[in-house]
Amino acid sequence: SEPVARYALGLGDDALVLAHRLGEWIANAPELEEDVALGNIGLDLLGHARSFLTYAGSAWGRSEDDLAYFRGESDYRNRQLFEQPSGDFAHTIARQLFASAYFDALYRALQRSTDPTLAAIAAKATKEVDYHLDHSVQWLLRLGLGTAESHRRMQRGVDAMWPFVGELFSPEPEADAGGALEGVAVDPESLRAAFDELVPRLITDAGLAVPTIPFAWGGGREGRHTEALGPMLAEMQVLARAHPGVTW
Amino acid sequence: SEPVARYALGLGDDALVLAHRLGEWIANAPELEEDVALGNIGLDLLGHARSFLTYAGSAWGRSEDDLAYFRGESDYRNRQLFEQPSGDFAHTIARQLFASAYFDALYRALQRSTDPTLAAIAAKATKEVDYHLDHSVQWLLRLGLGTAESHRRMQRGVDAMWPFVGELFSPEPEADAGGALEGVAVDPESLRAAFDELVPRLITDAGLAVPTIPFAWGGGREGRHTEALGPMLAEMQVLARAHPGVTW
Amino acid sequence: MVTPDDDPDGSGLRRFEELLASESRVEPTDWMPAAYRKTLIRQISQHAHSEIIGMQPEGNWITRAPSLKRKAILMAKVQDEAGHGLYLYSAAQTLGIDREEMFDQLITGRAKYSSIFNYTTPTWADMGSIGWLVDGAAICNQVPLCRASYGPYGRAMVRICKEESFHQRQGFEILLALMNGTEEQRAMAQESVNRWYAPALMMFGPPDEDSPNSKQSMAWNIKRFSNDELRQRFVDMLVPQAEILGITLPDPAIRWNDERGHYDFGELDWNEFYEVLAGRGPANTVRVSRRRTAHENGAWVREAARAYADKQAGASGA
Amino acid sequence: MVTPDDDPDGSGLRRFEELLASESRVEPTDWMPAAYRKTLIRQISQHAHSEIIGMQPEGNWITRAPSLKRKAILMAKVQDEAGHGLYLYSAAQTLGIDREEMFDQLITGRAKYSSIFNYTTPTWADMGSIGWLVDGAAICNQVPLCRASYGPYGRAMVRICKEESFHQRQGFEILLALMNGTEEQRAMAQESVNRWYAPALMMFGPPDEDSPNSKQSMAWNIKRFSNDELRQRFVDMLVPQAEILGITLPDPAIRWNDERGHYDFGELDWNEFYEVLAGRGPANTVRVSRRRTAHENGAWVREAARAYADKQAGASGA
Repeated sequence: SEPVARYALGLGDDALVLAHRLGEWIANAPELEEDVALGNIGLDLLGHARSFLTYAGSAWGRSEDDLAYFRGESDYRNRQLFEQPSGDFAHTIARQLFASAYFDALYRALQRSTDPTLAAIAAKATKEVDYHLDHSVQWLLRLGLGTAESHRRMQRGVDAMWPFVGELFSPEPEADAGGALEGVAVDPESLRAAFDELVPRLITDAGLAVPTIPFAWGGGREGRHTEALGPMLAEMQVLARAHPGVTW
Repeated sequence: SEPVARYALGLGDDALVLAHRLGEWIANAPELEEDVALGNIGLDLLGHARSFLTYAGSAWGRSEDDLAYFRGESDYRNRQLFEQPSGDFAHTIARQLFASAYFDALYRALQRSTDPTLAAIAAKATKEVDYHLDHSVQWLLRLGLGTAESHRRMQRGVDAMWPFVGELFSPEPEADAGGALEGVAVDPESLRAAFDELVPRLITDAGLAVPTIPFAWGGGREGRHTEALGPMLAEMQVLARAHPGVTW
Repeated sequence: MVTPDDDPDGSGLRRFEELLASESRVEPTDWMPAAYRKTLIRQISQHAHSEIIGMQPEGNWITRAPSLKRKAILMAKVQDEAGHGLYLYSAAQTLGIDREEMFDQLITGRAKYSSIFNYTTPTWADMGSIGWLVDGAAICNQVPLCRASYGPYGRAMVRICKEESFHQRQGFEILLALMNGTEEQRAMAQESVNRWYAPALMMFGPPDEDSPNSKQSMAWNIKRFSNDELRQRFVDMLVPQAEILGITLPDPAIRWNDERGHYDFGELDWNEFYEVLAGRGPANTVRVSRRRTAHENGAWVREAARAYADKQAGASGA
Repeated sequence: MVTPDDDPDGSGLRRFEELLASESRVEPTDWMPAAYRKTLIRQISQHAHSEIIGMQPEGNWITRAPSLKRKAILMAKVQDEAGHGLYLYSAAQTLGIDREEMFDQLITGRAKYSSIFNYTTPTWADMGSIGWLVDGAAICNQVPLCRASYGPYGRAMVRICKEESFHQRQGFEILLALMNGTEEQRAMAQESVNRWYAPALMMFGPPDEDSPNSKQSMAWNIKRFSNDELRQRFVDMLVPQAEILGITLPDPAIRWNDERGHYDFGELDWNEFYEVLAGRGPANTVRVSRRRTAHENGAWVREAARAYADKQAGASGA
């Protein structure tokens, strides 16, 4: 149905945009092991994105690539955290920590969706996200507790990504659609408790301060984005758009 | 004539691509004065680019914007130095030093072109490039002789841009076109002596080593570019290409 | 009245009051009340910060400007803003505060700047809206400041206002080109104006009854008109321009009031204003941290320049 | 024959020669001649460096891959290359050299890597050509190395070859999709193959008569076939695949020679090869400096990881 497709589109965009950002690290990471690790995480997320977008597109007769390459910025539905620039390694780890904690809670819950496709995608993704979260936590500790410089940078990273945490728990716009998502979608608000139990504790364990910075407005699910998304999409879509309608 | 238009196109692309790179610094410079200075230099170069491209386009019934926004990477004719990523401030200064020394010699000579349009553009540009060269030289000295860190970075910058210096003096492809550019175009080879007299001395005065790194192949004037140009054009052209044929 | 320590015979204060009464300028060497100095430092440095932070929402489109002419105009404009920041820091410096100190307040998030720059610029049309609405509102605010009692500030404003009105005209032209363009371009312009209209009106600050500091500033000849007066002036200016553009201002309550000789307009949602002011706007953190990152990444450059200058001074002194 | 110091009775050498004669593996704990060790270190580390540097020409298109499937395949491939680099560094480490030392040689420009990666990838079709031609040539080179006498190297090559042949197939598929596509796509594929064909053939090294080191490597069961033999094998493999693709190999001299049972092909321009080798290729400096920059920018991360590990070790030791 239309609301389910739109719900899947949002989830797909979250994963796609973050996967793209992680891809930017390849051949640029601080050590080869991280070229591999960030690539792995990016690949997993790209897999999730493709599953969600294919499912969403099936409602509209559009392929995953139609959706990924031929929508403009204001048609992208990802929450703003995922589009944030990769910054230095600490920024990336902070973004990934928040993202993975959110995905982890989300996909666990989504496995119980009454929509079998969404439940199946979530079941597969949960295992992968488990590893992603662990990866971020390990680095959070290393950087938070490592050297004075890494501590400073990790705090900066956490602070920079923090304003985009609040939006993760804002309602799905389709939730109002006459109950069509009842039992299908996860209410983001229901994920907040697990996140709030876990993430501040991790930050504290890493010797860092839990930010008191206010959350930004958000609005990614309504197509409102930060200034980071436009240039990212320009690069991502340039080749596909130069040759519309072809097969690669 | 066609060869003159193609010659002007190459000169226009040189200035345009470098102007775009300098624009990337705005709101990111090490101090406000440099936001202003790099913006000024970029604006001057953009002015030169517009003059050259307008002149080139007049031979083909195409506007400056047709040429800037609706040619792909392999149709861009700039020499590769100008498309190099801005890197840190020292990379930018090194790129600008080489560029300004080249432009300075080129435009001085081009003022004597038998083509009155080219001569007029060059006459105006010469004065501006004079200031650009001075700006780069001042920073070369400050960074080369400033601190150990700035010395190290300035040497890196000079080394990184050096491979692209050789191409500046390679022949214009149109020079073979049956003598059509005789008296119109400047033979790049004729600029080498002034460059070689000036630039290594400046580098040495700044306490830096003149690189012994070999020159890269080049080929920008034939549309062969380094990997830096494609993503740059993707961003530069994205909006114009999304709305072909309109007026802004 | 208690005479302050640095003005034991009260002659400074008398002269200061004479200057105000005669609409003359107070100059850096003149005696002035500590509160006047403090107010000016706060106001001028906030204005400078606004120029600096204001570079970003427009800087966002320099690399994507859709024509070379627009690219050139935009680069020049953003660069002008850096220049304005520099004049204003200089004006504030005459009051005895270092530029480094002010800049540090900015990049550590302790200083305020105009909340309007915490909005984002998702579309090209925002370059038009910022010019037309934001610079337009800024001009209404700033033209009276050209007569501000403090000399260096007033003189800086004269120069800035000249450039700002140029910028406003350019913004208007961007929107005009869009409104004369395709359906998509017109929609882009309208959507952008819908977003920027109310925030621009809020640039004049809260309604007069909620603006306690204004009265003192008016007495000191710093502020010349109340927030609501300026806001009215701005709306009166916008309405006919919107008609020329063929754009709809997103306030159905706008209509000419013959009795008042002004346009009536609707209530503003001040909650949004206070939300953004409190740091919950779309880009608060990003704006400050971008400039801080630029500053930190440039630390080695500034150190090198200082070290080189010291060596040169040492060499020429020897 | 002079017996080296670490093999006073010559028993090590005898055993080494027996292992070679029986086509068995030499293992890290076995005695081996210093020159054999040195040759292997050079070869394995150069191979590792090539994998690391080889990430860049393909990494260039990850952000612009034209479909999500291609994006995923490309990310996985570039990541495999990092993995190959890691296995190979491990294999080299068994010969008594540190990974840090090898990596330092790479990023300071003192170590060699395959010259092919100094070419650039201006078009998407280059992702096809690298897979089909460059990985294809690599496989021809590497399959015999699976039987290399040095155990850790041979075993690493087994794993690498499996993945490489997968990569080659993916490259072929990219070109096939382009050749089945529009006129523009076909032109893109052909133009790319025109650029990569000769450099790929040169990956086997200079003609046998100009390749003095090969003989010793063959005696040591490291190298199994001569440069020219491998090149011939590669051309024999390419020609029928090019026919399936409908792509023209840019060498008019290619024709079947019934007598030799092989395809004849034209002379290569070895000047170009030596130019690139000497650092005058399109991207020599860029490749090394990009990895060096990544390494330098990541120094604080590695230091933090070390400091944290030390603290953990200290805490658990206490």
